[in-house]
Amino acid sequence: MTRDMAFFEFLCRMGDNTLVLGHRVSEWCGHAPVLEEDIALANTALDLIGQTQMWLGLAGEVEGEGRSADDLAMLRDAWDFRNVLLAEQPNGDFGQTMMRQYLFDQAHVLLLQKLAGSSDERVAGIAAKAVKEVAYHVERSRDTVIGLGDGTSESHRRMQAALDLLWPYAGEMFTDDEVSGIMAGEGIAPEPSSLRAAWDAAVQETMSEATLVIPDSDFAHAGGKTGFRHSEHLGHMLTQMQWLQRAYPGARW
Amino acid sequence: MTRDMAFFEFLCRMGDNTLVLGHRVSEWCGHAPVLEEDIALANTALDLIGQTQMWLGLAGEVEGEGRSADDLAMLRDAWDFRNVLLAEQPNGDFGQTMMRQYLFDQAHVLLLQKLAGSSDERVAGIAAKAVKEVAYHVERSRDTVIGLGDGTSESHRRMQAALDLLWPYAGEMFTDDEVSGIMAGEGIAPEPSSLRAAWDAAVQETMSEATLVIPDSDFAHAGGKTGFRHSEHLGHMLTQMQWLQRAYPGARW
Amino acid sequence: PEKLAAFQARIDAGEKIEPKDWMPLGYRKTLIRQIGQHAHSEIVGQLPEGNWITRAPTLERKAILLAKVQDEAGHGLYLYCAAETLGVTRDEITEMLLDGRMKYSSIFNYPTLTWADMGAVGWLVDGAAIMNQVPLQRTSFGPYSRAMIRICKEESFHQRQGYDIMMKMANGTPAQKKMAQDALNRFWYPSLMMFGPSDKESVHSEQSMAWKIKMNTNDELRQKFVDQTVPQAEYLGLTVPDENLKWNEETGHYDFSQPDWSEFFDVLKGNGPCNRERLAARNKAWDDGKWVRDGLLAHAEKKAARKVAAE
Amino acid sequence: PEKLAAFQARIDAGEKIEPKDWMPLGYRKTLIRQIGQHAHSEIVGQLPEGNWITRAPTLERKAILLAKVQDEAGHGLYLYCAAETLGVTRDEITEMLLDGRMKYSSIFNYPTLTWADMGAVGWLVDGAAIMNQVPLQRTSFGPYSRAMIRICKEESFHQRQGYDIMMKMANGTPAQKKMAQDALNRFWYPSLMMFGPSDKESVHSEQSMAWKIKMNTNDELRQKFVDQTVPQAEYLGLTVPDENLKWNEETGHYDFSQPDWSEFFDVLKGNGPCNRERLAARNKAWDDGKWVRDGLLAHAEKKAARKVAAE
Repeated sequence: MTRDMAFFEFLCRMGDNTLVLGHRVSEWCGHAPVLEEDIALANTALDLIGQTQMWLGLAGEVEGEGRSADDLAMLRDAWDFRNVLLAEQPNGDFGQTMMRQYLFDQAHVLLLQKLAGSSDERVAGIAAKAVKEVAYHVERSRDTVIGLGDGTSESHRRMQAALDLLWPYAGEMFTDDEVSGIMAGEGIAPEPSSLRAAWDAAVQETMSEATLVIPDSDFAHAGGKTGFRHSEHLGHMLTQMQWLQRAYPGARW
Repeated sequence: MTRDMAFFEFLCRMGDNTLVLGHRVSEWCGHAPVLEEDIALANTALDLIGQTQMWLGLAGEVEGEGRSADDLAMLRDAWDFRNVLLAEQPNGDFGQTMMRQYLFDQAHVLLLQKLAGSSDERVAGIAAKAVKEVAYHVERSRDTVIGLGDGTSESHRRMQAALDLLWPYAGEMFTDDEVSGIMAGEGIAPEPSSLRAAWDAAVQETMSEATLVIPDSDFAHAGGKTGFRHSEHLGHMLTQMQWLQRAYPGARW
Repeated sequence: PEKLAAFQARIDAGEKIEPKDWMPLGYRKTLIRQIGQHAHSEIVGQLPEGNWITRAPTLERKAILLAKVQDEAGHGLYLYCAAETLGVTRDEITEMLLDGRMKYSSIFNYPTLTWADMGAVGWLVDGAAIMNQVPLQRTSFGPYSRAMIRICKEESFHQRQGYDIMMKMANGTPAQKKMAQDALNRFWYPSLMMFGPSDKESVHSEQSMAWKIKMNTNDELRQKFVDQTVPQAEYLGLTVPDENLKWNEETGHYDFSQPDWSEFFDVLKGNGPCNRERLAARNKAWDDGKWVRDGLLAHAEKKAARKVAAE
Repeated sequence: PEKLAAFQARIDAGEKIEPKDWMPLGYRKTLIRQIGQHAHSEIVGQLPEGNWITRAPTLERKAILLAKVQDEAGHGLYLYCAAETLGVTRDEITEMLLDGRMKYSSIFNYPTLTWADMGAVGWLVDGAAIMNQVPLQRTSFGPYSRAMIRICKEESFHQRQGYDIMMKMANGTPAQKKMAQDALNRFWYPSLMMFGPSDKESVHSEQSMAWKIKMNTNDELRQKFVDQTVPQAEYLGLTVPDENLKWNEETGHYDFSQPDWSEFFDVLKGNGPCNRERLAARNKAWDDGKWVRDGLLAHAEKKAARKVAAE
């Protein structure tokens, strides 16, 4: 695999994560449990879509075949997506949504902090902008996980169920492979495994404040960020996300 | 409006009703309350899709622009669909699905009986085949509405709620307009309003056996069969139904 | 009666009434109803546009639409706060929305069926809303007036975005142009209805005008909207779906057809195309969210208690 | 022990055991487990294919897929009936499926991600299933044997339909061909796993073979499947994702790589890509359907009572 191929893969991983998770979060619009949450979720989705424009924009640039961020977002089928499985999991209840958000945000912020020092200026620039937004996301999702974990017995039960459900999807964020090896070698991005210890410590602290118990299993689903095997959920998401571009090819909006 | 334009519209109304309702019913696949219902619902969907092939096939023939049944099903946007709003209403619970089915089937069977004597041989031929299937559909959906209406207090409550919910969508099946006027004038199809009395009598009898009360309002939503204003549900349905044809234009399957 | 006269005098003098000031019960009630309805409209108004967020055609359009819907939620928030200064809690009036005691603008009972509807909603619906709202910046109740100033600024931004979508569509492919025309066909009359029935049939109008809660008559505003919108439609190359529409040299205004008021009253009664879906969506959000609100409240109380215990 | 010997003698003589005949407890239990698992597999097996019914590319493909999923439900029905002759009700074993006490074929814990998966499932999954089921037409238990005869006929029809989809894709556009290859890549090893672990590690095998509940060893069937499938893949112009695959002149069979058995045991433990979704979907259908089952039962009872009263 050439450096540029790996770089393109890496950028798709970044941009597809924010695209797919941003889409999921945007599904809440108008349906959140309380008005402030509606606003906050829309804000998170907005940040993630903005980051998608930057990551996929750069991906298209690196690929050099003239594909724009929109082309990459709207005209690839499921197998070409490189987001982790966690990002495409359905919203479930609000607790499940916030648990997914926290597990992701906590890894996202650690990664972006490193990327702000990337050997590639463009990556460093995007990361420097995104890390500020994501620092706010993680603060908020962490608070919500703690508030609901340490809330009523029902909210506690639901948050524990969300953690149990989503835990097997967390590990994929920290697996290394050929792509990440090349990126680390070039100093563009750290090996994902190098972030695990800091993530574990932060998550452990949050869950303990939230009075939630981290599952005892280290089993981790895989197949999202390599594109080998997404879940059935992604394809359904794309039917919506890409509808207009597919139905009216070449139109400008 | 020319005769052929009206004929095309009429055939789209027939075929879009069966297409859209068949799609809705097929959403139950693998999720019905009991195995026999899974089989019966799949069977109903199968019949409706088969009828769609015939109606839309003939529509394409009448239009004379080389569009196949698949082209019409897969490549029109929501505004070009001519199904009644009732057909596109979401499944809701099983009771809502069966109530929708019964209200539709009861009108469908009356219409097809008349169409079997259409002045257009092709219409008469399709109707003669379809009416046998639909006679079975209405027998089944009627029995289920009665069984659940006159079942437990919960099933009664749910069926009454379904009837209240769907009643305002029934009237659209019986409104006359320019298209139906031309069809009636040509002896191709009866005026929808001419079927109302028989439908009312049948529905009244069914609901009374089901111990359900027909709502006192004659308000009727409109806009489906003219295409002027579908519900928001149809567009979402099309993102799924048409996905592959939109994403891979021109491919053969 | 003396207090009443003094109150009216303050209003006539252009003074703002503030929450702690004395005010007649009717003034308070009318304002709660009006601000509450307006707040609810912002909240329910998220739904028709929210319907297209997951199908927005480009990342930029998706971001713009998200930002807009977020603004609407923000407007709801300001307005609920303004209503709260009149002694009614947000939960109270939310429940009145959910059980049907309070209304929201009927326009949101119409469906959004194509992407062009995102343009039409911005251009026509926000346009009509602004027409209603601009004069309310001068309304007599201080918190309401200040909320309206802030809201109007954002709304006119939304309207421009909506018009921009229409422009792209109207100058796009034939299918896009057809979509744009179709959206105008569906939203024209419902937008005219947004100003309410003709003044002759409108209740409470006189008292509200004296109190400067209502600043113009419905017919004045409707005419102003038509006069402003028709040239915009022409510029887009779209046809307003009204055979009677024509410029009247004498009056200096457009003559136009009234909307079908029986449809208006049907929608008000709950028979609009989407009344049921909209209220069901809000009720579901509220019911499904109960455990979240309870959970966060319980946590806040625990935290406060721990803090007290630690002191 | 005498009874046991006589029972074994009947089996050895090729007689069918019928529900009312005496049979050893182990025979009954093993059959209930095996037939139940098979029935559950048909039921859960509706889900991965059902996932594409609403996205089928043409009306004809949609009809074919609907018919197929309907057949699977029908197979479930025959098999539950066969199990019921052994003294266990459909509801009892359904609940064992839902709470995880009984299993279904692990293959259905893999997702269907493209339309080509509808082809791969028919071609490979049904192909492997048939390979398992054909010998079971000669199984010793009468009702099971008769159910298998009926099922095998339909399954081989499904397999041909699946292969037909693959053919269309493999001869289609480059994107379709890529889809077909991708489906083969994902379903190849899971299909090999359908025959179960190697004979050395397989439990209960010997007794089941003596009882003619199991007719061939896992490895025999797997080899047969590979030998049959590889030329079909070649005919399609697709590449089996196994670097070690090659024809062995000496043995007259293909040499091939074993699947990753640790993945197999992960999936068995509940960690397959879709275990949770599949069981959740079936549990939801069951729970949501309770009021329907109760309602229809109550109505049937009322009707019967009315009939008695009228007599």
